Amino acid sequence: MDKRVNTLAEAVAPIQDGASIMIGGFGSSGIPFGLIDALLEHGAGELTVISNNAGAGETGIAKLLKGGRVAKVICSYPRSPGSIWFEKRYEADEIELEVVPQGTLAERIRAAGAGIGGFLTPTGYGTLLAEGKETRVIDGRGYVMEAPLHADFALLRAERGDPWGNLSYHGTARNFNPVMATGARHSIAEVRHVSSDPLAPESVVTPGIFVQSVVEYGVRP
Amino acid sequence: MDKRVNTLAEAVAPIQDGASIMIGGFGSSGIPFGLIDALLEHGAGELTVISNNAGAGETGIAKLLKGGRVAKVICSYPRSPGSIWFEKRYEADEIELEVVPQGTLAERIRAAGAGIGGFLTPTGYGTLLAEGKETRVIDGRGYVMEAPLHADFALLRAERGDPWGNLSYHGTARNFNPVMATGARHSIAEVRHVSSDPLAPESVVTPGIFVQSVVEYGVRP
Amino acid sequence: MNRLSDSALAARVAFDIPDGAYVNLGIGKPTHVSAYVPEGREVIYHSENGILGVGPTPPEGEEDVEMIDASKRYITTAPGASFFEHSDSFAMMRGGHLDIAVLGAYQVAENGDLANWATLDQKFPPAVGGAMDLVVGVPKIFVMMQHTNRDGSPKLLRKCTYPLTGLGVVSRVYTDLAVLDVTSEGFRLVELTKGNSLTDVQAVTEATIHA
Amino acid sequence: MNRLSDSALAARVAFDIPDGAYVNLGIGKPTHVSAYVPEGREVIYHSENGILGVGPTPPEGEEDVEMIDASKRYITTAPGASFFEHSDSFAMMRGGHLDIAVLGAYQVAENGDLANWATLDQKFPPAVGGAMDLVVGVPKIFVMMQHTNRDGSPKLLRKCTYPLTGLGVVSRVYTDLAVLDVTSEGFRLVELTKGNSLTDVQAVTEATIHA
Repeated sequence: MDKRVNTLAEAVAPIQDGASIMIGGFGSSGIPFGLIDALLEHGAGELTVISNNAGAGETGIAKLLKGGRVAKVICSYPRSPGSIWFEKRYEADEIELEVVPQGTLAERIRAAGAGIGGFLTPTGYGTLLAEGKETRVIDGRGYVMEAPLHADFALLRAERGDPWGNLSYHGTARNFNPVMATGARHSIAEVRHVSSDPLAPESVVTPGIFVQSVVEYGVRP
Repeated sequence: MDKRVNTLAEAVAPIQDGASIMIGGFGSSGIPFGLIDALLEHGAGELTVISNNAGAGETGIAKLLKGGRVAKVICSYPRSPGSIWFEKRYEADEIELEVVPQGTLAERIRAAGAGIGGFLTPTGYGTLLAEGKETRVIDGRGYVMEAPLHADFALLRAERGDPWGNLSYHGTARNFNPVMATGARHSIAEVRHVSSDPLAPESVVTPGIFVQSVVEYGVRP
Repeated sequence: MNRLSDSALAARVAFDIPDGAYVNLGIGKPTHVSAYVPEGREVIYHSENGILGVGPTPPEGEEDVEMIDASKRYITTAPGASFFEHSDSFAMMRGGHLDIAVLGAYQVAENGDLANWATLDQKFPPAVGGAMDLVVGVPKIFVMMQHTNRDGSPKLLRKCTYPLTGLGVVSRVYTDLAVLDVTSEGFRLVELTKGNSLTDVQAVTEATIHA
Repeated sequence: MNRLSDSALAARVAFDIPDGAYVNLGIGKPTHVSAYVPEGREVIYHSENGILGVGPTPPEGEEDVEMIDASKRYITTAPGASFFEHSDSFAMMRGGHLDIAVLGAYQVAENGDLANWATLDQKFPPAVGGAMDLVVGVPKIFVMMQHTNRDGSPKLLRKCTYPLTGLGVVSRVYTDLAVLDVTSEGFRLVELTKGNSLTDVQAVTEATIHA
């Protein structure tokens, strides 16, 4: 089994217009910058981007927003210092925004990956973000019913990978990457070091079954 | 921070009569035999045991059943070759049994640990094990609503541990141990090698926040 | 009638497992399938107790009680293996990530209903294990079993009489007498064990077999 | 009135964090609390982006863009640290495993309602991050803020006017003027910043402060 592909372009080639794409990363950590650049080059548009943030400065998701490739953003925190391209598109009403509490975002993606049809979370109960949602009270505690969040693709960033698609991560760069690998139908990993030998079974964080392709990209930003 | 205790007896001392106890392990792997022996010695009874199996032969959970310490078993697979003590108690109507599909058992424990109030699973829909439970159909697929499963204690078996309570595991001995660590109010880990140095942060499988005490027990059965 | 031996049946199932597949083999007879996968195919075996990449049985004397599969047999790791905990293992199963599961059965109905975890005998306490999770999560459920019970009574039925494991979940049934697909119209014959006639096989099958 | 400086306020909060506590420090002012925890106490800091055991800022030149906290500041690991992914990190938060979270706030109501994620200003797109998860999951929510807005208007209210982050979640409020507990009868005075009178503090507080 060899899930390695040679180029970033080859890795993102299956992504079509209108696709929903999970993109790993939090702050500066664990963002697949190489794959995002390749996606921009590749040209797919009308994308739904699922990520914690909505980009900052002129790199990463901000580049997709600047390039007008994004129709909708699902995230927990679109406003960051320097999230000017998100703000520009949002103010001009050029993109749709769905704000999801961060833990609910992670759990909805996990539910998609785990075959769970919905779950009750106390997060957001009684707030604006629960408006219109099914709620219930159990033992005096309020819960909101949340649905799984699937995607067509996930773009991931990992530290080490092998031909079987197994991945491990560095420091705080795990964040959304492992859970997104499970929630997307086709997960693509940009990996700093790809070995031809398998990773040690105990050290694998994302089992290869969740990863469809692996491409080496040595740059750590 | 030092969660190490010196003896198995000290580790199980907080367990009272009537406690609910998750016990890690699957087949021969990852069973905290030392803690179970200490619990028998300790003397607590009327226990609810939550585990995948209900013991086999004369060791582990079978010992607790033989000793008449168990009021109820919640498990996925009580029948194993040699599960004679479970069968004896069950036939004599001396214990209550709740059978839960294995994945639902793991997920209910995870829900307890993750603050989830309930979840919809396709597992068991339309079967005997869903009788009397809330169900719903979403996009043509049937789901059963399952509740979180909490416990007072968890008895765990790990390979390596440190004073902060961090744990890592060997081979297929993870099984229910990591998830049970999260679902119990007080988790006790029997560990093959306890170091005074911290485990490498990337290698930790169960973060120490889920573990209340760690006791070294070098025997691997 | 001609009956496949257990090993020939395992080989027949193995023949249908493609290169690169992620496969869960149920306890009992299905565990033998891996021995018969044709040369040149790399199949990744999942075991519910937390391993992807189950390798062959270890040499005698090198067994490790903390390296087992769901049947509690000693195993090794195959290249590319990984370990994980139970809630992740069942997320993998329930979430549709595996390709094929091979299971034994007491009964299979023509609508794909499967009964493989409990009989009507109240003497035994119920025990389900991971079967219900597998059947809802894995897209292709292959059943591998004897065509009839020991007393000759049929196991391929219009409707299961034993408690169900899952509803409409079986894709294909491999028996010692024939291979049958479950389709919207019921069982459809894929092939007969060499020398058998459809008439003969139908005679020991309660449900209709469509040619 | 006497007002605590930002550093004195951080030190006051830090004084209440016991040895061995698992603590999440919200972005902004709460991140400074760790610098003031009294000697001899080991506090384990959680950051929502997947680390337990946040250590001090690295020396200049040794920053690693893949070693940051939720405020996106560079960090190191403390002894006993561990890394994990987001769904596990929020399971830890939501599941009640942390002991204390320290958060900033726009408004706190006398029933413990917290508003700290959105104002009524429609100009900005909404952004919630992990605040709603923290407040439902962590047993002790400490709020750390200025007692009033810059224009002198109160932030401790009978009822919040901004969109809520959580209902009845705040345990204690630390301001530059006073420390107040949230009780079933409303705000109860714990202490006044040295030199302040309850009458003066009450005058800039909409909700009643019980002595």
